Amino acid sequence: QDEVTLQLKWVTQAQFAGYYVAEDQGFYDEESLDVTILPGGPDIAPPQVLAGGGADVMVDWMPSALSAREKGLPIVNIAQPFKTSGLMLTCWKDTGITGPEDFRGRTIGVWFFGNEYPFLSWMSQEGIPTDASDDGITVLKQGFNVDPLLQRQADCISTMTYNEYGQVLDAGVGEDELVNFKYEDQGVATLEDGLYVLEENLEDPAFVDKMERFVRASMKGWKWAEENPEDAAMIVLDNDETGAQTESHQIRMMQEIAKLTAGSNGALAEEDYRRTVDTLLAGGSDPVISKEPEGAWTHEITDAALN
Amino acid sequence: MTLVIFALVLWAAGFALNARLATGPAADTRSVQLAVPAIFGLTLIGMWELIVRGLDVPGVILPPPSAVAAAFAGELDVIWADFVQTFVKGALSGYLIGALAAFAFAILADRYDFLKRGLLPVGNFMAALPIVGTAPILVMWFGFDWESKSAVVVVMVFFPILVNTVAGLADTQAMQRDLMRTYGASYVQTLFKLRLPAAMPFIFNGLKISTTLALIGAIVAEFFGSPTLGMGFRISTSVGQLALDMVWAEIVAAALAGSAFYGIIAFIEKRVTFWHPSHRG
Amino acid sequence: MQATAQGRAPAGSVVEAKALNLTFHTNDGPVHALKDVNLAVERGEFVSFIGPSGCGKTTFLRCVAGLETPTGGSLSVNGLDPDAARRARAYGYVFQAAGLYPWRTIGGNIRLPLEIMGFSEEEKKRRVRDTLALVDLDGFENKYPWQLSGGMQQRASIARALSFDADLLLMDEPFGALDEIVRDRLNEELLSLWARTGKTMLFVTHSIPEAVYLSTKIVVMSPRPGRISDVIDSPLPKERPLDIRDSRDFIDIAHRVREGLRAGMEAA
Amino acid sequence: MQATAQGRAPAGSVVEAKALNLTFHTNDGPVHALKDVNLAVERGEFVSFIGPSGCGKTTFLRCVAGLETPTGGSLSVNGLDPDAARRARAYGYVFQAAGLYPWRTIGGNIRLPLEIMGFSEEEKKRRVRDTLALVDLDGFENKYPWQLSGGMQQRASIARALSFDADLLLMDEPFGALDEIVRDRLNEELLSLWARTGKTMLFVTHSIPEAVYLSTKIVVMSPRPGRISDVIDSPLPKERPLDIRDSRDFIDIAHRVREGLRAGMEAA
Amino acid sequence: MTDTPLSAPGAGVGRSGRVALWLRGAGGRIVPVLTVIAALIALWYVACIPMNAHQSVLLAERSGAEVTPAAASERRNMGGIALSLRNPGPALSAAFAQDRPVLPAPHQVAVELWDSTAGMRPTSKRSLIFHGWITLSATLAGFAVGTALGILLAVGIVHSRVMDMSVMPWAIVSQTIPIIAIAPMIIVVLYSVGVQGLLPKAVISAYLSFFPVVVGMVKGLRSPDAMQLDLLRTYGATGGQTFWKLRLPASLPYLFASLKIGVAASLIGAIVGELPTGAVRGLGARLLAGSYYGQTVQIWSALFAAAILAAVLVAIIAGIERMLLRRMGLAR
Ligand SMILES: Nc1ncnc2c1ncn2[C@@H]1O[C@H](COP(=O)(O)OP(=O)(O)OP(=O)(O)O)[C@@H](O)[C@H]1O
Ligand SMILES: Nc1ncnc2c1ncn2[C@@H]1O[C@H](COP(=O)(O)OP(=O)(O)OP(=O)(O)O)[C@@H](O)[C@H]1O
Ligand SMILES: Cc1ncc(C[n+]2csc(CCO)c2C)c(N)n1
Ligand SMILES: [Mg+2]
Ligand SMILES: [Mg+2]
Repeated sequence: QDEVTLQLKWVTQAQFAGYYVAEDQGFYDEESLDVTILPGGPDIAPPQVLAGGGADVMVDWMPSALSAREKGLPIVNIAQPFKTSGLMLTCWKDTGITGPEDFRGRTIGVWFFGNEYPFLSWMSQEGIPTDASDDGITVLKQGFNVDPLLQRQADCISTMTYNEYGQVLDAGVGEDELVNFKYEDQGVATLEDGLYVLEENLEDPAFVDKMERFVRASMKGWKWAEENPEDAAMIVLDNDETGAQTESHQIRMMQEIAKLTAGSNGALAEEDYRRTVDTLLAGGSDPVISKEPEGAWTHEITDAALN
Repeated sequence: MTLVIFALVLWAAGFALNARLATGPAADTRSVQLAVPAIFGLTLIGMWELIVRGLDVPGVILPPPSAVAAAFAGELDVIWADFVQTFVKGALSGYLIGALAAFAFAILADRYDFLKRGLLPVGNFMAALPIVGTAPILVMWFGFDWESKSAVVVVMVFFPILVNTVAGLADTQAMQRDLMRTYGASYVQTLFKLRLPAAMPFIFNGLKISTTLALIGAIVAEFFGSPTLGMGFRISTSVGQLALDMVWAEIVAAALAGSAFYGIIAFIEKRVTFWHPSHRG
Repeated sequence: MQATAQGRAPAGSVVEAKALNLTFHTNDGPVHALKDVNLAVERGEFVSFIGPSGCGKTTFLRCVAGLETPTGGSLSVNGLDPDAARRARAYGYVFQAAGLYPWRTIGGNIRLPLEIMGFSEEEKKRRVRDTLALVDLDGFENKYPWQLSGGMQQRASIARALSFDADLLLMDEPFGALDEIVRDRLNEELLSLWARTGKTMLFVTHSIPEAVYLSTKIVVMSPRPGRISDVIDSPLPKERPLDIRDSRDFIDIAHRVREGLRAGMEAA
Repeated sequence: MQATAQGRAPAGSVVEAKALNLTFHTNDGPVHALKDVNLAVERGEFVSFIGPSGCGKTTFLRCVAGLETPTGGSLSVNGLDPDAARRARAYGYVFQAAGLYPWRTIGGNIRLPLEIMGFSEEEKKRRVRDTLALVDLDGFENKYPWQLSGGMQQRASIARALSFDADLLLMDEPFGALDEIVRDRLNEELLSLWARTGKTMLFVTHSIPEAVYLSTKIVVMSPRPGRISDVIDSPLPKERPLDIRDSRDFIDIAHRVREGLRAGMEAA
Repeated sequence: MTDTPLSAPGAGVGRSGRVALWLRGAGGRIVPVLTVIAALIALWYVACIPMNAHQSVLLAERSGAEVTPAAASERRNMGGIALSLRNPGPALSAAFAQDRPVLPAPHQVAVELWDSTAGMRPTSKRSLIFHGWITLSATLAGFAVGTALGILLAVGIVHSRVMDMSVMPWAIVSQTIPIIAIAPMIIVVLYSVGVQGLLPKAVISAYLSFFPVVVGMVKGLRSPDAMQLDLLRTYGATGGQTFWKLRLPASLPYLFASLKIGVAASLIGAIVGELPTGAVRGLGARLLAGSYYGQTVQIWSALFAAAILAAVLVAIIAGIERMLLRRMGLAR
């Protein structure tokens, strides 16, 4: 059996169900793989772990990966199980916000730690400054939960369709009290939750072979999870060592995740990549990436794995 | 590899130089006492540079000091703004509020023995609540800006100062207290003319311990929510952006600020408690 | 109030103890520190208390000062009860160690009781100057205690007790920590100060020569329980050069004191 | 080595100082602690050093013990230089405070030097038992220092210095912290111990009666710079009851010592 | 509690007297502590009402009650106290039993603490004993390493002037570095050399605990006064003998004082170390996960579990200290 270490972007939850399912259902074993899944955390930067050799492959958002690439860490997208972005801004309806133009002068919660790029790109495309000036946005570094919205410390916060949005509803807020701005609808969606490896490793045929098997098994896991959301959620729950996740929350998350993975067979769609890069390059005076990336993705693995 | 060997040579040389200085005839002079730790620090920094280069450690794992210095110099305005947000607004205000509250409680606890016996054990227990747990709660209660950082700092510095002040207020000799009684002195007179001055060495001990706690507390609290500036914000964001040189530049700034804060309090202590045997020199 | 604050004694004894008893309750059981102590001290007397460690000398002085409450008998100071006398600032108290506050200069230490008793600024200045001169410490006003020798510190602590000019001085082994030579000199000075001011002195000591040299009356105490075993009136003249210690009279009294101490020890 | 370790003195003086000088260099400038000290101590003598604070008594004893290095003159102990004598364990040293280690029992404290000097287990036991008996502390072997009175602690510290049976005993104000009565008793005991063992004693004190009562020779010192101002040989008999202190001879010597001290003070 | 003074005649005489004395001594501490705790809990309950008011009122509205103001958006702009005052009934009735309260009531925390310790298998992932044990093992490992390092450094500092002059200032500077900033880096660096699990946390734990040990131990090793050192010189003792027979025993009280601070610091280190290690297991992970999903009751119970653990560790060290020092005759 070959050993593979996978570094997740965040803690164990249904967002990563495909990998846990593949492990649990023996899909990795079928491919003779011994996979270790490392959960992420608030201060773990997956690219750093990859660069340090602590993992073979990681789950990351493309803006963060491309930015790391430009910083001199050559990482390459080898597969893209998520087709659609789940990122959105959730605002109180009573603030009167109806479109991006109304963001001016508002306070908005944003995740940082490499997750801020989609928001910054979007705002610079809209031409709205984020420097707390009068006609700009006051940005808050959003913490782990949805409190800033509930406590009215922010007019809008970042949410994922599959996680934080549910938490807002759970807190007793009616959907009619909220307005959502999905990045997908605003045409600024960037690719989320792709699989990335170090470029130099791809020169090693044995590694490439290992990744082919890994992607194949993982995609099998994803498709299984899409079809059996409740069982997948339970598998995730079994793997959560904090004991903090609840069944209902994970089932709902799995159902939402299934919508995002639905359109993907694992191969990166070039038009999605294009849109991501354009969005990031359009960042006005302070773009996330300054030049067209080259070699930031490959179909080599998915071509071999999926055909 | 040669660079690594160089590093070891540098270490040996630095140590030999220090050994000579420290045991030499001028060992007690002010300049040598500054030079020895400086040489030690420079040796460490030199070794860091050489080893990082020699072993080709990726810059996203550990940048060489030269890169850190470049980031520090290049982003001085950013670092300054972060410093003002975290240190001046968050840490300093919290430190002042925490210290004043601790003094007030200490005087109360000193006055009412019942309170002292009840408050101190409970206080010790509360002080053991890990800030990484209390910080998110305080951020939730007090909002994202410096007020919540200030609150975290208050919680962190309150107990060390309280405990030390209470101990200090109790640290008068029976004879010194009896003297005041022979004068028929009132409680307030005894407090201001005897107990507070006698407590100063203890109070400053608490104040000194709290300097580093204050800065660390403010930085930690920023990890759990902040506006888009501050040292803690910059550190966590820069890690996410793999800008490790910036991370270390902020850490250096934090260490400088922390050491300077400590140094200033120690200096004031020397002025105020000049009479204490440990300062008479 | 200000009149009694100056401690002028009305007619009658300055200190009068009748059947005084004091028992401390400790973890090891009760300690009978003073038993049936009867004593009257008249104005202008110099009374020394001598006895082995633990015989209650300090305890008695503290009772007089109102720092300890007797558990039996009666005690009056200037005709008041000791606590009232304490609040009326009837006495100055000198402790064994100088006990100067290290954060105050010598002048500041002497000013301390004056500040507490609310003297005027001018008065404070005058009294500090005068008492410093009295104990021969002019010029040291702005030094800190630790910059002075032990003997000078002890002089400063006496000055501190003198500054507010109480009529009664209580001294608990004030020279215990000093060497014999310095002690000799301070004894001489204390005697002349007493002669000049006419204050009433209660003086605790461990040293037989010191007690004999200084006192008009020597109270010999013995321990377990602490009580008075002998009261010796000194026939020595008021004028006492240091040499007097080689005189027959002196040696006789000293002998009697030593015998008293021995007897007390054996009886206990 | 083991032979000299026992410290048996060869022919000649046990301690011999010639033109001894010692200057400390302090922040306030040099302090001339010993100036031109000449002294010879013969075997079996009991020599007391008396003088005001700061006259160099302790410094001289420390020089003899090899704890301080003279800056001029010569000093020999048992014919060796002091440092060699120290390493040969030629003397026992008793400090002012008992200085027993609180984490060791009385027995353990007495055993300390024996452990360090590598005595056999059996020998250690025997010596601890014997020295405890010598200072009248049998039965207290397993008590901790703080369970004993000050006087008993001081006896234990003397036992500690005696345990390895050096011929020379250096004592720096061993009874300074005790009260007069206890001190009297320990003086008597020390004298009888000295008579029984025939050791050579160098004894520092502040007390004139103590010095006169104990010594065969009294060295009077004076300060700034520290030097010997008088050496008095005592005519008192070897047998000395405590009463001897009221005798004419005693008073005369005491007077001479006091005069010597005065003269030294005035000269300084 | 009777108000007989401790010094009443006969107190402390004989065995029963001594027991009575002990009881009264303990009472002299327990009663004030309980009073303060009771006051704090009362305050806490009162604070729950305004803190949780928004949610309470919302729940009341859902169940059909009449609330003022009726508009949820209007309520959001009000303070908790004002809202409770205008809706006293709902605010009071629902304040102490919410699922995700802003401030959980004391009994909620207590129940959660009880349920997650005594109420389930210690091996369960939801058991605080399981998570406490994970954190404890890292704490103990880090504490052992930190203490050993601290003692070694202290011995070096006391015996070598070079070490004293060069290391001590940097040891102080090292404590001004925010650990939470370097903890993730330590973990990533150790990841990259293949070290995972307990050890990275222990390293952070050790980093926090070595400092108090160094400071206390240096003080302790230097505590013998000149006279005690001179005594050994008069015996011609070697450096080693001086260390074992004087410096080390003299330093023990100081060492224990530092160990008590050090073990608490170790625990903090282990918890901080758990945050970025993927927040997998341990009290730190519980804190984080609770906070990520807004489960305040869980946060508070993990918080208290950590403080209780710290108190227990400190108490154990204090117990060892008492035993050892008593055996050594240092405690009376
Ligand atoms: N606060 C106290 N509590 C309990 N016992 C006490 C207290 N103060 C003194 N004692 C005991 O009372 C007795 C008399 O003590 P006191 O201090 O008066 O003796 P003393 O004659 O002054 O002795 P010394 O010469 O040592 O100063 C002693 O046995 C002492 O232990
Ligand atoms: N280590 C030292 N460094 C500097 N000066 C010293 C040192 N030791 C002693 N002295 C000074 O040397 C002089 C003699 O001191 P020494 O201790 O020998 O006096 P002493 O006669 O023993 O006094 P005492 O009776 O107070 O013990 C004093 O002026 C003292 O201040
Ligand atoms: C402090 C902090 N908060 C949120 C994220 C971002 N994040 C990582 S995965 C994911 C999906 C939502 O569950 C999100 C939002 C972060 N990295 N750090
Ligand atoms: Mg006394
Ligand atoms: Mg001396």
